[in-house]
Amino acid sequence: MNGQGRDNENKAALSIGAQDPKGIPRRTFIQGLSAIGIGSIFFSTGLAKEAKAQSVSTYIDSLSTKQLRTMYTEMLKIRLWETKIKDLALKGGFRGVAHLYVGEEAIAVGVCSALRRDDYIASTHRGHGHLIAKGGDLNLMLAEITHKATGYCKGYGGSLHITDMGLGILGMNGIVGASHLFGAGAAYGIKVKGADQVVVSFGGDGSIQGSFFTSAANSAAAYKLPWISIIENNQFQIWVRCSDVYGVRDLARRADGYGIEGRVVDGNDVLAVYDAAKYAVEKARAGGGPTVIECKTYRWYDHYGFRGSKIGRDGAFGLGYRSDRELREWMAKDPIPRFRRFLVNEKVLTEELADEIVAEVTKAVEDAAAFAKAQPVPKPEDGLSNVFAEGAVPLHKN
Amino acid sequence: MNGQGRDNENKAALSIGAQDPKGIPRRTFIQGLSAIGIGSIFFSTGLAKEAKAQSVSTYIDSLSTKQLRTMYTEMLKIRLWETKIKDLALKGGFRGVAHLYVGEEAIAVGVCSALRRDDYIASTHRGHGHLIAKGGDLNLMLAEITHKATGYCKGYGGSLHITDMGLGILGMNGIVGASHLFGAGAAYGIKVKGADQVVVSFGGDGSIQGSFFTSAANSAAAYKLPWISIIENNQFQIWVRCSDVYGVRDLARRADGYGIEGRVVDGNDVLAVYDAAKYAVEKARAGGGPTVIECKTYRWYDHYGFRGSKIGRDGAFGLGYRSDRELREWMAKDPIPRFRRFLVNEKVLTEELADEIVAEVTKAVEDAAAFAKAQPVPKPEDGLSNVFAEGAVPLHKN
Amino acid sequence: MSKSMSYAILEAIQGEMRRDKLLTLLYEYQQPAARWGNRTINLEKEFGRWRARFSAIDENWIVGGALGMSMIGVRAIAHIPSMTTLIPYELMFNHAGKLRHMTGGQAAFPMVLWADMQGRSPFQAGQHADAGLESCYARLAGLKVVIPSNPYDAKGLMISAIRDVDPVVFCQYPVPASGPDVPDEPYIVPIGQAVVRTQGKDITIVGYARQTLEIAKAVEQLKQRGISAEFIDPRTLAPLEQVMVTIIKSVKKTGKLLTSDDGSYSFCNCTEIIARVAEAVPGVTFKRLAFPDAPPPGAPEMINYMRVSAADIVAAAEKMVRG
Amino acid sequence: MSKSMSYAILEAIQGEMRRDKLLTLLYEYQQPAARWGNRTINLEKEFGRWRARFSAIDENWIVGGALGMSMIGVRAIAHIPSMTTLIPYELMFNHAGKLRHMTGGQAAFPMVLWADMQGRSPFQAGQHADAGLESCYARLAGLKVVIPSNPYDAKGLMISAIRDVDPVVFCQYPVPASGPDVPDEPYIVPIGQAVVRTQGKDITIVGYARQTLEIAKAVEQLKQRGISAEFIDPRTLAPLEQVMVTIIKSVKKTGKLLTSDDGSYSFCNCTEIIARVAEAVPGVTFKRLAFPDAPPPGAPEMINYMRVSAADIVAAAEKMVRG
Ligand SMILES: Cc1ncc(C[n+]2csc(CCOP(=O)(O)OP(=O)(O)O)c2C)c(N)n1
Ligand SMILES: Cc1ncc(C[n+]2csc(CCOP(=O)(O)OP(=O)(O)O)c2C)c(N)n1
Ligand SMILES: [Mg+2]
Ligand SMILES: [Mg+2]
Repeated sequence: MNGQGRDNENKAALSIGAQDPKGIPRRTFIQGLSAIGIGSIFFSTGLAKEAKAQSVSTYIDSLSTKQLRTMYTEMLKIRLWETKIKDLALKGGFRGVAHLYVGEEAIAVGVCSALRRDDYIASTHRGHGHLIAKGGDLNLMLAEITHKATGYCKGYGGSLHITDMGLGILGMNGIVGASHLFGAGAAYGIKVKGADQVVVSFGGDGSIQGSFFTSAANSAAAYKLPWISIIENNQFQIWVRCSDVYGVRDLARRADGYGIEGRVVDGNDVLAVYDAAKYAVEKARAGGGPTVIECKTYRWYDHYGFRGSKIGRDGAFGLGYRSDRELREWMAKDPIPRFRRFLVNEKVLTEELADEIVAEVTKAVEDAAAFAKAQPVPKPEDGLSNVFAEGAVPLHKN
Repeated sequence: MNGQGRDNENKAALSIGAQDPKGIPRRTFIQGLSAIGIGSIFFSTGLAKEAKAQSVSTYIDSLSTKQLRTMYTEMLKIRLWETKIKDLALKGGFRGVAHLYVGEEAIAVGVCSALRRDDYIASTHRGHGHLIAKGGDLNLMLAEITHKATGYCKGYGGSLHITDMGLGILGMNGIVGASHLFGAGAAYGIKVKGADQVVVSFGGDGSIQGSFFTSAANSAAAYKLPWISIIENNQFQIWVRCSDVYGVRDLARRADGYGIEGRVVDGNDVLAVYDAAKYAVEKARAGGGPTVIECKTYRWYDHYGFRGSKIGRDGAFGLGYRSDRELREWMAKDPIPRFRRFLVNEKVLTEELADEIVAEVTKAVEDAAAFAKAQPVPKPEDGLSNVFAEGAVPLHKN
Repeated sequence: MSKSMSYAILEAIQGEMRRDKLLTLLYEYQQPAARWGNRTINLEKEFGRWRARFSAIDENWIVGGALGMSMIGVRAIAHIPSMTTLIPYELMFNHAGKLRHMTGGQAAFPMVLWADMQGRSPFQAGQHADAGLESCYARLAGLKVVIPSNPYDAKGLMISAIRDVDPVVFCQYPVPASGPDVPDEPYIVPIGQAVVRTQGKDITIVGYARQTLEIAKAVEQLKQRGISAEFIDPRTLAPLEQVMVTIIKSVKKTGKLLTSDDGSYSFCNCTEIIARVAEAVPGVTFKRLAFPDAPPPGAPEMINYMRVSAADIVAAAEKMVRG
Repeated sequence: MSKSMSYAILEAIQGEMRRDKLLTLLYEYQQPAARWGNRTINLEKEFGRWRARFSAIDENWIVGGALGMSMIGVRAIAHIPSMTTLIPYELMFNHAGKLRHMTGGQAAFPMVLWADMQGRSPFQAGQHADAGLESCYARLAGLKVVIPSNPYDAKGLMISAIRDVDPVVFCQYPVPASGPDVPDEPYIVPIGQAVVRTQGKDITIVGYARQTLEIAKAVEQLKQRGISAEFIDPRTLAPLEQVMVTIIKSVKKTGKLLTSDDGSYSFCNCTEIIARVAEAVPGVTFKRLAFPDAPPPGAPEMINYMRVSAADIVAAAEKMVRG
């Protein structure tokens, strides 16, 4: 839908946050929040003793007004930019594909808000949100998704392979779990460099099986690498439910067997995610080694593509593997209006300021769409280049 | 060394067991044992609550005199048969190679004593002991290790691939960790069959990394398979120490992250191993799902081959990666005289009976050596057969 | 409307699961269910979850589990997704293909690796449009590899694969239905037998899977240009001995071998076919059409330029025949 | 006594680790230490454990870790044991060989996969005597593959591999030292260049690694029988374009190509070489000697009969030349 629609909807959605206490001066309010379970860790596994010691709200309290506003803006960027992709695709003639992240924005933004620009992230097939939260350029991303010659990857990679080495974005990856392994490898490289950067590997609930995660986790633990693994548990692997294929309910528990601290947080609560991430980042920078953070969430759209969705309407309905009721319950936990309500109550934003942000982001997204549309397509023979740093491979047709 | 030498040494070695209490009637004695930590589980991880409930000595107490004597005999078989291999190889002109199991006999025998003949085991590169304990034929094994046409695998496989489908031996395997995965697969097959068999996968401390164990463990947990993974922690992977490459001290902890019960036992105490294995087997047969049992032990010889060893002398000394002192400490914990002493004190054996067993086993080993020596070698062109069930592949030389 | 390749394959498996009460399918998310007209197949519904089991994202389990159970006599089919074809590669190389030989014939893995394969479609890019991996399996000792080009062969080859006592890799490419109708009852297409799709005398053209459609088009166009092409679909890629008899017979007649492959040029499966003909038949003219030695780019402009089309085949054939 | 291949390789890595303060070696248990005369190299001692790190039994970590760190500019060498060559295969296929292309040239993995390879030795059997896997890597787009036959080439090719900005697979077979002495200082053997080991006019023989020793013997014996063989060692298996220039030049002269490979017959690396010559040069006679399409049996009687020996090469060459 267009920015207006979204704007209205945000307002409408505010009622969801109604249970939030009103007009309490900020600090105390946040203390309060943690008490009532917003901005708080569900629990930590195994080595988490020290973790518990670290009071949850320490990190949240130190967030500046500017930071909090940026977090809200970033979440909106992800929501509106991907919603735009969906609408463009449904219109038809869209030159690309996508795994939408909508509904999970609090994770990407909560985590990346705890990172420095020179920290690294390794992303997944559902990584648009991670990239935007790490500073990815909306124009270049949309150009890439539509395989234009001026996109992030010159149109070679498309949605699944967007990368920005300048922003420490080690790339999205179409192979589930690979983000964990390459992230841990990069973390090893940081140790060799003697730098104090950290690496965040994002992965879905499906990414902890297979060979990548186990290799990453064992080495991160054995060598105490500055590696943070974020498990985005949206409860499905395409249509397969975690409960049918895992022997544990909380996936963070997997960390314990490696000697890694694991934590479980509400993935729709950007402050809870930020707090856990910030704790892990500080620990990793200080040489304290890896952390695995499981964020419980839900994806609003189908695994891939746009089945069950409509132009101008949020969410994908009528999918065989989940009930619309379940989706609606989760849409009611929408992390964006929830956070907006909090910021307004906190006097970090006024409704007016918040609406301005929505308008700005809406415009930025429209501009990105216009930019991408205007970009040139790659030349056919470009496909033979970039196999190696030098030259082109032969076509072998005559 | 020859059987006599070994016989004498066993007598000599008895002094090691001196701390064992004397002449107490059997039942109480065993209760006593558990109290003083012989025949007892170190501890269980995670889901182990019920495990604890199962009193350790229940299973040990129900072992019959015949069973106990057989356990002693089997341990001796492994010891003397492998010692013979070592001596033959050091003499020179031996047609084979081997990873010796000597020192770890209590694990193979403790575990396989808890199995039915129709249960399965999946073994490793260090599997001679597993196979002998499961009933493997000493003659056919020695013929195979020397690549004779009448060996278990007709001379194709040698030491690393000995298999006896008739005894439920799914084979040794030269790829570390594969035993876990194929064992779990077989356990799935048992469920499809609706049978009540169980599968034991043996693996070293090095076998829990890599992709095999994680796939086996997750599926065994998710589908509640009758799978028991025995981790033989002899503290080394060739020369690499566990402590340098793992973030956990007790490897059984790895099980917890999958929702599998893990246990740690003294791998040089055949009764402790038997007790833990029996518990896991009963549980698995009853549909209670998998168990991982870590057995702490030590190998007397080098990882592979016979470096540092002598004809007629036990153990490999002067290896760069471990001290002779450490080896001697572990040789002092030799599971065989320790168990013999126990059996004599328990009136399960007399010294005379025990010596008879030693003599019998010694003879059986000599016979095996003679048998193998007399066997024919394979025909060159046999190498082209058994690629597929039918026919032979072309040589392509002219 | 004739049965799709997917429906034909599920029909084959359904029939075999009814015949062999232990036969089990392990898969990840590609549901073993399909509809044709008013008929539906749903293997999980019909045989229960134990015999048609989805899994975590763990191709090593799907293949390793199938290997393990097949070892104790529970035949298994391991169905893996197309972007993961090479994840269980070591299992097929060091275990599946070797067990029988290593044990002197004592043990074996009667299982089928049902590998989804990728076309050369635009918008997929790098990891999702990479064809030709069947030759990675065709090179491994102890494995049989079959690759149907139409639903009829797919059903018959899948039944042969399931009944075979050796491990078989069954490669399924996304190919629109063509060829003869698929009978409802079980039948066999024997492993190891190539088929001559079109008789001809001027040039031999070899190709399989999606390329058979391009080749069929090309053969028509060549006919109009007065060139009589003999088109052979190997259907089995390993063992290749019997297949080569058919191809060599044809090349001895035509003296020209043109191969067309969606795989990358180097070591594409037709490479082995060309080398065998080169050793066996003197004086042959060869041309190997294939995707370049590059990953598949996402932009349609690039990938469509790189993949082999009917026009490329026609051009190459004319050049070879007219010189 | 000249430097062994292992010593030469470690000398190359030592020199590069001194030059590039970040270059890191990940390995499993094959200690990066060697002695030559009274000289010793020990990379862990010299550079510390962070830069020369052993690991758990986890080849996916060794290769995946090297890929990850190379992505952020820490060049890495991943050394994996010979029986595990294909465990990290998917990492090299779907990631190492594709990243540069998938990202339009933006990202890359400047790393070396140092793969130990297996000879065809008796008593090892199935999983420990299987040669020829270099062609599994040579077929993957975006990878360079080098395979030295002597210590001199080993050192020069390893230095080229480390300095290359693209991922390179360096294959080390257990080959007794031969060829020129190895200088102490760093030098380069360029990737992509074959070498003519013996000039000849009657027949072209191509082979590498352990087979170069058998071929050298055979060439001598053929000389005594009055046959002048030209012996070419490709040294690089991918990209193959430059190498083929050398081979094709030779075959145009001799009209006969005999290849000798320790790999299994189907898809052994010489298969690609034969196919390329067959496409490029009309009227050539071809013969491909290789290990049969079978796993390696342990008994010496069997495996020694199957592997290619100098006698086999001589017999095949005589037959080709004399007809
Ligand atoms: C190794 C591997 N196996 C299978 C696939 C196919 N696939 C792509 S996404 C996906 C589901 C991923 O689920 P999850 O990790 O929970 O991430 P989500 O899509 O839920 O964000 C699967 C199976 C793949 N890309 N890689
Ligand atoms: C996957 C794999 N990687 C490496 C090897 C080489 N290798 C053979 S045995 C061994 C050590 C195994 O250690 P562990 O599992 O502890 O068993 P142990 O030898 O101590 O009994 C290694 C690294 C192998 N065979 N398989
Ligand atoms: Mg998910
Ligand atoms: Mg060990």
